[in-house]
Amino acid sequence: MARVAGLLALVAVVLLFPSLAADPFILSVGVVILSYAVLATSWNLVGGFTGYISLGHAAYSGLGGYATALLILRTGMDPWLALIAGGLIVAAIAIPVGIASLRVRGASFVITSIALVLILQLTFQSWHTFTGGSNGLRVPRPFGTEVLRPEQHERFFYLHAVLLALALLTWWLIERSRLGAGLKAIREDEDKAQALGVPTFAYKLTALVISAFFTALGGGLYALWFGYLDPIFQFSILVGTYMVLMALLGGVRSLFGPLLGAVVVGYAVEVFKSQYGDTQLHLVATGVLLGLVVLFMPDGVIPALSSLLNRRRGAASIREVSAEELAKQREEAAR
Amino acid sequence: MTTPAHSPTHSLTTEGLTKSFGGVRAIDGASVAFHEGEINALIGPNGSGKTTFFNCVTGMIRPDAGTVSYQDRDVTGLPPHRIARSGIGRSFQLCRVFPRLTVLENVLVAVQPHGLLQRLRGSRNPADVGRARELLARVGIDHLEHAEARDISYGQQKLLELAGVLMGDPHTIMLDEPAGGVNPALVDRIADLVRELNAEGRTFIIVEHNMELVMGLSDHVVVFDRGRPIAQGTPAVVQDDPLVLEAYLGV
Amino acid sequence: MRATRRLTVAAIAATTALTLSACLASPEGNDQGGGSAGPDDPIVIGVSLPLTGDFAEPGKGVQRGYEAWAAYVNENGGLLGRQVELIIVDDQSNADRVASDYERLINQDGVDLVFGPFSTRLVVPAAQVAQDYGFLFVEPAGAAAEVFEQGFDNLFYAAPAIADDHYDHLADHILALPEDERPKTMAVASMDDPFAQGTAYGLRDTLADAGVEVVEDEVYPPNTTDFSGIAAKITDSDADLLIVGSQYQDGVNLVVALQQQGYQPDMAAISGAPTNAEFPAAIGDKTEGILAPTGYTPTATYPSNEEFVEAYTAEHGTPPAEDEANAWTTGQVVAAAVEAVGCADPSPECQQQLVDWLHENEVETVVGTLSWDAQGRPQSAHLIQQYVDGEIKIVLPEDVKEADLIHPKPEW
Amino acid sequence: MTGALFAQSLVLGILLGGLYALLAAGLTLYFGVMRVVMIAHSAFLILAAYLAWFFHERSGLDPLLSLVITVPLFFVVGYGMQRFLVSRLRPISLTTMSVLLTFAVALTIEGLLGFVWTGTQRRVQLEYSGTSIEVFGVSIAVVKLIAFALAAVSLGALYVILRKTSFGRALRATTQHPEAARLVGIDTDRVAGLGFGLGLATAAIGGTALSLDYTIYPSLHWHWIGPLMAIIVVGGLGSIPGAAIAAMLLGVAASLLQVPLGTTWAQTVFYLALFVTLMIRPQGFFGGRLAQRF
Repeated sequence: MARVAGLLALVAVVLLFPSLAADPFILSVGVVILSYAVLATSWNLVGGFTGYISLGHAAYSGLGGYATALLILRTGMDPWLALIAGGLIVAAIAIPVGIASLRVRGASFVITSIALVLILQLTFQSWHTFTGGSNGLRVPRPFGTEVLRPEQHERFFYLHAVLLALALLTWWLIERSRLGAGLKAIREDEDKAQALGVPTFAYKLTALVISAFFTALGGGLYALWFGYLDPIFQFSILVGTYMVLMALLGGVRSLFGPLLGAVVVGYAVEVFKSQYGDTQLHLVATGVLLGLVVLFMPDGVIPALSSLLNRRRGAASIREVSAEELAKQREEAAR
Repeated sequence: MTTPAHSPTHSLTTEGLTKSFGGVRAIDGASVAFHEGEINALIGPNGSGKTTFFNCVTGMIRPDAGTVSYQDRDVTGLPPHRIARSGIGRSFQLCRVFPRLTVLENVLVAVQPHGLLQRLRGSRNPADVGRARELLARVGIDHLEHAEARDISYGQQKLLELAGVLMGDPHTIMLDEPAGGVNPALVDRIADLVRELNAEGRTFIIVEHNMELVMGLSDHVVVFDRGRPIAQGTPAVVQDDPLVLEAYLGV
Repeated sequence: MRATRRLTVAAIAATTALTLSACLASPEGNDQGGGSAGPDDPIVIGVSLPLTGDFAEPGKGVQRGYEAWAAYVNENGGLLGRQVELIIVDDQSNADRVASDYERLINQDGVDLVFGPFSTRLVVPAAQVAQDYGFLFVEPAGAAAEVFEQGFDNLFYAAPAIADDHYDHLADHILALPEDERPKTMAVASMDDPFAQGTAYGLRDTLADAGVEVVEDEVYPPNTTDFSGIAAKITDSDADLLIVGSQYQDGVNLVVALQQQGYQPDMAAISGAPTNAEFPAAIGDKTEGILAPTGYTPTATYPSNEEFVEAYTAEHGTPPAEDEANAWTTGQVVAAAVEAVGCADPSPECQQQLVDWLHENEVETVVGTLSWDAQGRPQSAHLIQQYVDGEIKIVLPEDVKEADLIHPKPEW
Repeated sequence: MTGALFAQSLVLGILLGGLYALLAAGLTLYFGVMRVVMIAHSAFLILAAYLAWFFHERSGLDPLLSLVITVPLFFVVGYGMQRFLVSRLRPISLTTMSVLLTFAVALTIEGLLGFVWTGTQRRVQLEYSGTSIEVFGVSIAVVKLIAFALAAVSLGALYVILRKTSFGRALRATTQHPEAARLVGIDTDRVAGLGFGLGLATAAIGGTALSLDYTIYPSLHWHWIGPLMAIIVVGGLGSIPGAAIAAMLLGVAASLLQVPLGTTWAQTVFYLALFVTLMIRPQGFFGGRLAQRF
């Protein structure tokens, strides 16, 4: 009951937001935040379930944007069809990337994810004839010129909301499935999961591909709204960092965590900019915030707060796992 | 729960199994045959390569040389989940559970679906949950079903791990120090469980330091020293073997 | 347990979202009272500039230019008798931000006019927003040819020429040289940037059509720091003419790397870096003979330029550079339109009148008389400067030159 | 490609490879002792370069002299970073969480550099910046030679420390088998801290070498971390000789490929090598068993 009420409240806020927004600028910020939420939720499909942290998910959103734009421009495909086809293409690209980076444990995955962004930035920047290179690429608008900009914002706000709902639904379905049980087991203890018969590699790959698909749709939809692609901003390490920060902040193990994180980070970015706009302090703030979350609230702010409120640590005193014990376990397993 | 009767096929056998780390041979050409349908024990002094042997057999690490076969099928170098699916379940030394999953979820992980659609099915379907609860009741921790695994006691975690292994319905169960670090009452309970499960037809391979438990429980004992078996036989035979005494006492 | 936590999260998300929209709705501090401007209210002009990030240096130059212009206008009676007020925000050199900035300036701050940002990469997304809201968009720094091929009809570039035409005077000069003095081969290196490439390739293509052979053609990413490999290839080609399209530091690095490897061209045309005041110090004063195009020189004798140099120097102690001048020019162009049309408000009618006026008229500026074609391309050419006796001097075109062009270039 | 150009590119590749080797050695050292992928390594590299530049600006002395300050400073910072930040992370998720943590450190450093010294590109201007010596028709810039010599000497010193000292033995033992190292009485936490300090000291040296011949700006570290990470994977995570060999090979390859392919595409050789390595030999080409599990 409570769950339904919460969900309804959320839906109501999303539906009402455009009419509550005082001017098109606020509406456009709403679109950006929803886009963040789509990306963070998509990221969480791999990060939250498997615990494999990708710092380079901007690769998939950027590819999604370019795939959509190039399909429209080069083949004259219908924009919405191009969006979906772009998502599928990126999902296909994620397969070899996953094969290369998921066979071994976390370190290679992270390294590959960063490398992927850097290599894509290089190639998309240089490959003028195909991607438009450093000149950027203008994405044709899906709606005609008679649709004015505020109206565009509103339509894209709802489109992003639909995509977000789909991503959340997917997360929810996986969470309840056997696939999800296996993925969560991988996050907790990969060796143990495998010893229990979970085909860990196939599961991780599945999660990555689904995640890449939704991330690409998010990137593609944003590209259709924003109308302009530039390799430097599409394949940006910082965009990937925001996805991680948003998901971690809200809590990677909860359905709405990344959404909450997106709202908080999206808002914080705006405020920070208006307060300290003309310095590099926003980088410092992002860095410090990420560091604090990692050090003190690795499960996310919401889980940390709720466990603080819920006195639940009483039960934990039965057995505190000390760092030495866990380290020892790992060494033993590695032998 | 189906429990195959004693079959004439071989249980787990290794032939010349070898694994080196750096310059050190952790397992040195070990050829061992465990007895089908019995409780086998694998003992040996610290550092004799028992855990490495376990890890090689279950696919956690790849042996440098030699073969592992199970029920006359070559399983050398298969990934761990394939070996698990061929019917070998294992526990870990120092016990490993999924700390932030609930006790029930921990057990449900071991459900082994086949095919994509099966994997996408809800993990909490009544049949699976019913069986998981049955197993939790059997090991005696069903009242903790909703607790997170990290919040229950170490002994309870050991029982939980055993329940998880059983959920995969393995024919052969490998336990790495099941009595390590738990109180005597729990040791007895674990021993009883092992006997019951063995009576249902499951083969056990147990690494254990508690000699009293080993000698009381097992039908067949293999003694490891420096990465290879130096003696095997019934508890009585092994206890009197001079090589074993030498290995343990360093005479 | 689980359900309650979900509820909590959803509730927090919902509340935060509402708070967010409420907070953003009341702009902090700089509420300009929307577009309902009375005759005594200042004319508010919104600008987004890269004050941090990759383009921060030139961005700050443009900022100085805009501010100097606003101060000058206010001291001299304002615009239409009203004071001018600038709202300058930082886009962090980020395209997403620059669009969002103009969105905010137009919708929330209710600015009456907008000025363009810096860098080609930021001009296109910004111009799109301005176009969608019907705003006139005069910009100081989007010179690449591509900017003018996007179908914007509200856009004007406030400088003498688009990038491809910067070297026009030099190309004419080279082609007029006697056969035996004319370079036979050329080596080209350019940053992968629309502006840098535009300038370098404008000259390259003109000369290539006239039969000068391209023996080396290099493109490097914007953040390249190691130029020794490129220098090795250029040195190996031993081309007569060196053409470099650079921003600033990359040009310095390439020249140093070329010096390290002992390459000596007969003529070196380098756009970007050499017009920077720190260039001679950065390459160790081995500047003699280096050619560079410039859209501006403080010594130009256009009427308004003397006022500009005087006003700027009085405030900053140094004469203005090209970025400052382009910003000032932007101000002059918009001001000319505003004074002629007699309106400065965000209504589409007023903005459209401003746009139409600029399409049909010429404007006197600190970089000369400017006029534009239908896509907003200015119709003049850049001056060519050369380091002569350690000073950068105008050598082309002939009618405004301060020194004779040296050819061949002395060794560096 | 003419012979002269080939020789020139080869020499440039070797000079660059030497610097890569030193930096990759540091990066792989952290991984060895702590299983930590230290994303901030190159951010510290740039920080050191900035300190060298600032030192030169202020004192007018040769930037090389700043080593006297930066090397001990970075050693202490590295030790502190391991003991007070990295060791706080849960061992179970150490590798991934340490990536995020060091990533956060990298962002913070980048932001602070931009805040203090703005985004302007900086370059040390020395009297010998443009000079070079000519050997068999190949001109070698003096600054590049100094940077290479610095890298080679440091790498040699690192080798001696690891092979010949008792601390080196303890460090190698900790790398290979922390549990066993603890059993024989090695204080592995302390060793890990010192190892971290040592790794960061290589960044100090590398940064100073870098400042001699490169322009620096706050976000430059992204330009370095990609190739460096590729190098340590190709070389085998945790293997210092592997990292050094891979660095040299890839550095030379990038330099030679630049001739036919151009600057941008030559850069991709690092990432291509990374993907190929992970596809056909995930443990790296020169690595030990450690790499197999990561």
